[in-house]
Amino acid sequence: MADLEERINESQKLGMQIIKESDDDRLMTLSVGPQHPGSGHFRFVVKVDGDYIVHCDPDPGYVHRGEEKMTEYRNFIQNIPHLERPVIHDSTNITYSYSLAVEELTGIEVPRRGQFIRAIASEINREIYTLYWLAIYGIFLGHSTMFMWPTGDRELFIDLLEALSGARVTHAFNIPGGVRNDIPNGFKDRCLRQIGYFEKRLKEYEDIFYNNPLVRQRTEGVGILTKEDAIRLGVTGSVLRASGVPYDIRKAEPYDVYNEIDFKVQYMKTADSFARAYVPFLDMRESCHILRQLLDKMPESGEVRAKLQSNPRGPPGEAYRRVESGRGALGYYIISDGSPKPYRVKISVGSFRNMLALPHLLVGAKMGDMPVIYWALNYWPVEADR
Amino acid sequence: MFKDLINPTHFNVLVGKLGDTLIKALDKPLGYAINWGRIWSLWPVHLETACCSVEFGAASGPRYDVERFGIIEAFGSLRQCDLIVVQGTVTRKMAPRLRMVYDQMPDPKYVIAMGACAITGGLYVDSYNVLPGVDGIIPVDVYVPGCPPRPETLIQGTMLLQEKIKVSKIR
Amino acid sequence: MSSQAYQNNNSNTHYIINFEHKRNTTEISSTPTVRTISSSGSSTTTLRTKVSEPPAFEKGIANEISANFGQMVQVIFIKPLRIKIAVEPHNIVKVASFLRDKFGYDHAESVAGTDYPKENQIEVIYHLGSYTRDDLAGHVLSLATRTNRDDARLPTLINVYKSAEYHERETFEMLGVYFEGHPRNERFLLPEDWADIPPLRKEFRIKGR
Amino acid sequence: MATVPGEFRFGNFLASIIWIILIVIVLVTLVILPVIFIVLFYLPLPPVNGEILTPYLFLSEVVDPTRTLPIIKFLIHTTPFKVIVFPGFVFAAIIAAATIFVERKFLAKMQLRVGPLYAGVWGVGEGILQLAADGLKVISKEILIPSGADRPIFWAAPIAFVATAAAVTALIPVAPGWVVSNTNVGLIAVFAILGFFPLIALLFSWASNSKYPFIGGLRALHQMIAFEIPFILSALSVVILAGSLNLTEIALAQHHIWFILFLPISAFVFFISSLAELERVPFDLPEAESEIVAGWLTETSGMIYGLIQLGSYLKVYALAALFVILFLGGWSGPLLFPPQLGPPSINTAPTIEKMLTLQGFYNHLTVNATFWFLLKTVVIIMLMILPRGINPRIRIDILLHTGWYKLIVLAFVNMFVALALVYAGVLGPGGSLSVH
Repeated sequence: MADLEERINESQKLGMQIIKESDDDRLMTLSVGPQHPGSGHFRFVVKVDGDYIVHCDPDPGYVHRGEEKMTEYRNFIQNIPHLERPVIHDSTNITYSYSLAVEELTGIEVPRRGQFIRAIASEINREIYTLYWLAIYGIFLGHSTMFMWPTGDRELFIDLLEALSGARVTHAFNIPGGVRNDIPNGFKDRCLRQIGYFEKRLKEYEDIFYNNPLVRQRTEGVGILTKEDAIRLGVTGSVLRASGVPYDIRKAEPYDVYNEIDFKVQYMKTADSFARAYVPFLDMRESCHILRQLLDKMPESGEVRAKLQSNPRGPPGEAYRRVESGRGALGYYIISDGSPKPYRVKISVGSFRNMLALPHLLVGAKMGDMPVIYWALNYWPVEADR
Repeated sequence: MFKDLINPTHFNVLVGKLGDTLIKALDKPLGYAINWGRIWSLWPVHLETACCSVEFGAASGPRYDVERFGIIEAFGSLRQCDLIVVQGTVTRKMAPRLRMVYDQMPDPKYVIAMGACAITGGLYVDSYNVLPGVDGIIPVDVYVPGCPPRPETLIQGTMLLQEKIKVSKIR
Repeated sequence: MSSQAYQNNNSNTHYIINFEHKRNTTEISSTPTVRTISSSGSSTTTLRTKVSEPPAFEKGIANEISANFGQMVQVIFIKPLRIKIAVEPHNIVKVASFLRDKFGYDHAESVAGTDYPKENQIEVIYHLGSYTRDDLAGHVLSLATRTNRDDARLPTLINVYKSAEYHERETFEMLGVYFEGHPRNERFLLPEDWADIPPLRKEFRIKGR
Repeated sequence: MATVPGEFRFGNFLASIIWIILIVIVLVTLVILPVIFIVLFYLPLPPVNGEILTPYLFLSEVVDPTRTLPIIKFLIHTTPFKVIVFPGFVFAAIIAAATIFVERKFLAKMQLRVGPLYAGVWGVGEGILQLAADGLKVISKEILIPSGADRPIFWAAPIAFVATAAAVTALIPVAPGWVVSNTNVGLIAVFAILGFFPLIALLFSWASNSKYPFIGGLRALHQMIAFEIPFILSALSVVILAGSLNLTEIALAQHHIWFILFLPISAFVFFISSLAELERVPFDLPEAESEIVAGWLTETSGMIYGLIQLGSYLKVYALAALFVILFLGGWSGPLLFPPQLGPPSINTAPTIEKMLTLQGFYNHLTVNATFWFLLKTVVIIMLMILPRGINPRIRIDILLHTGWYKLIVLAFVNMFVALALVYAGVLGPGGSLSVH
């Protein structure tokens, strides 16, 4: 050791600066950046020691388009098209709570048939979102067939909503005051036929993906988010329900017609990545069941949209309404100052809240678990950045 | 074909066509073959800039299946790719990364600006964090309008790109 | 609830929000009930009727809070499933931990910051929800504080509600409210080279409008 | 869409035709003929059925069909032909190319979609030229070498990759006489060559001087080392039964009963570890897209990527063929082909008919052997493509765990079965069932 000290001071005399090997040299910093196939529009910096992740720091914002600022320059109806852009494949749900909040502010009352059609559209949209999420989860695990099958079945649901609203994904169907137009005739049995076919396909997903021993091996016991941690971190949606907390906004705070539907909140207690992957699957099966009830409880005729004055406005006030979207509780806090334009709109989305669980779970996980944990958090970067 | 022969004014057009195909086929046989190769194997880089990536995912799904045109979407590294599909809005934070990805790609590279936001900023043109159109940072070959464009429009966009490659000079 | 006026006797600043809307006079806690969600049959929605008596359960919670904190807490409104209370910045941590331990509001759903240039104030509202208590499942308690607009400083609630970490960081970036005690008051969603004023402030105009 | 060129004149059109005829004449006279003469006059030509092959004789025989067949037959049996064409590189490359195309179509059908369709649209079939399109494009792409990269290794590694893959194919006997090098230690030579691959993967990833390839290279190293041992052990039990290391003899030993009937477990272990050697999907870790951006292939662009892809698909053919020889009895199979193609005609049949029936050229044993060998190899290749459609990628520690603990144990189990068979005198040297 003596000569080491000697060499160090001698080299310092020459002006060289020797740094003792600190922890940082052993770690390799990897940027799982916006272009990395393992992380869509999102970047997180990961410090890796060998195969173990030691530190993770999420860096969102690559798709931050200032939605909240733009809402202040448009009146209530004009906000619908650009408020659904953060999750275009779950567009009915993300505008659902906005419409509810605006209705509470401006005192509009939605006719009963409109409420039913709104619920049907939001359930179909939930299926579309979850199937897209499941497809990406498959490709993240390297299971290319699991990308193709859900994407294929999702097209059939997209046809249903296309018949309803005219657009493939960006429907702008769910507006304050009800629904844009009535359902086309023949929609009901077409929907029932599609649900019947889909439930058979769900069985096949289970065989090729969920009961596949390699998938089980890769996801079970990975990224344990205990119940206390889930509550402390305030995660929501399937991530929360996978940790054993049966909390679903449709049951906790039933909006529109959900108090007339009896369905069971799907949740699991194993709190690992497999549970977080399986709960959306159970949700899909449950929402088929809900869709059936909605379809036969829907009143045959009646208005679908409340009469609105040209620029709906209400007394100044504020409203906070929430809806169970594909990624959990999606709340809108709208403050209105009496003018037709909202004074302030705060969008509280599920992905932004689940992002907090990412560094918590990734620290200590292995490099191979990174995509498994990241995408099991049901995280859609475009929505988190708003 | 024979009808043209009878009418003298068309004779030149017919011969022109013959001459043109002859020149193209013989003068640049290798170039023609390489162009043909590039047409049928466009490998897009895995870069999702915004919400149009949902429709790009649907395009590579079973129903629209862009792999019929040789477009394989699941490529990891951008060194092997030669097509950037700018899928949606480019924010000011994503812009330098997009330019860096464009520079890192090997040479014959093409850009498809997909969606109204990539072309002119679209719905978010007045947002404080969005680039009004992606032409500012990277040269765009084909604009695919729509918000989001349907997968068929995207495939028509790729076919236009293929036409463009077919007549482009070999670099 | 057109113009809220709540006073705070120890500091002489008056918090009066008066919007230009002159219609109804100041009322301390008028609760315009828009919709009563009755569990039976169709959900009847009453249009803007003035229901004097707010729902009992929420009333109980609000009374218990104000009983415990007296003047420090100001109940703004009580609506079905929604309670809003206003607190002074310097004792928000006490109230928050009280709410968490006593009532079981165990996580913060979102932190909404709003800029009121006329009163030269920024209001930050914590929406608290509860996963553990079933009877509180649908309820949201909005914990509101106000801070001066020029040097906006607020104590952070991270130690009480860990889930508010990223929300507070985003509020800092979007409104410029510095949260004392927050580990990372820095750039989050905006690009690294953002030199402008926080975008959600009212004087920040977006282009072309 | 042919566009009419602006100032087209008929004279230019004629001029271009004459110009092309001129080029053809010049090329033929100045380039092709001299080459033929050099080949004929300077290189020592071998004797063909009794007479010294003088250049003039060769030129005249080109005209007389009855003599061309023996020359071709002679040329085929020379080693350069074997190395380059039949059991060697071109044969393997064709199968590798077919594997790539079949894999994309097979995978597409498994995923309910169509796969490459418009590539070969001129009525050649629905996407058959997709591979040609990919190849042409990859050849014509710019090769980017990262700034800090170690240039010589960056160039050498892909070429070495293809060379080692081709070397493995050289050792594999396709038909009784048809093997490039019939060494007595054929099996050990194959494993020696297979030992190169992790080295090349690591060298290349180290040379590309960036983080993700480095991790990918290390993973490739761990994976191949972990699966080398069960790979060799499972082949060992075959050697015990066959009694020799020479691949041709191993194939001949299984003339009656294929070894897979006795050694199912080691066949399974061999198949799994060959999947790992090839980095096929369940063991796709060195190029895991979703974790480490295409692993050690991250910095490959243009032709380097093309070479590595060609090399990896050559390896697929090589290991599938190795599996066929070790466990499925190489080319043994019922005789399907007639001894002569045409009617059993007398020797004085007219030359044209003799040529048509490939009189001196057609050997039904070789054709039959090649047919069966190809059939089994294609089946095994389809089996290797299948897991890519149904399995996800596994994590590196599960992979190493299966490699070191599970597969080695399984390989041993079957070795005891083999030893028992040999001692019981059922198989092995002098056994009742064995061939000689």
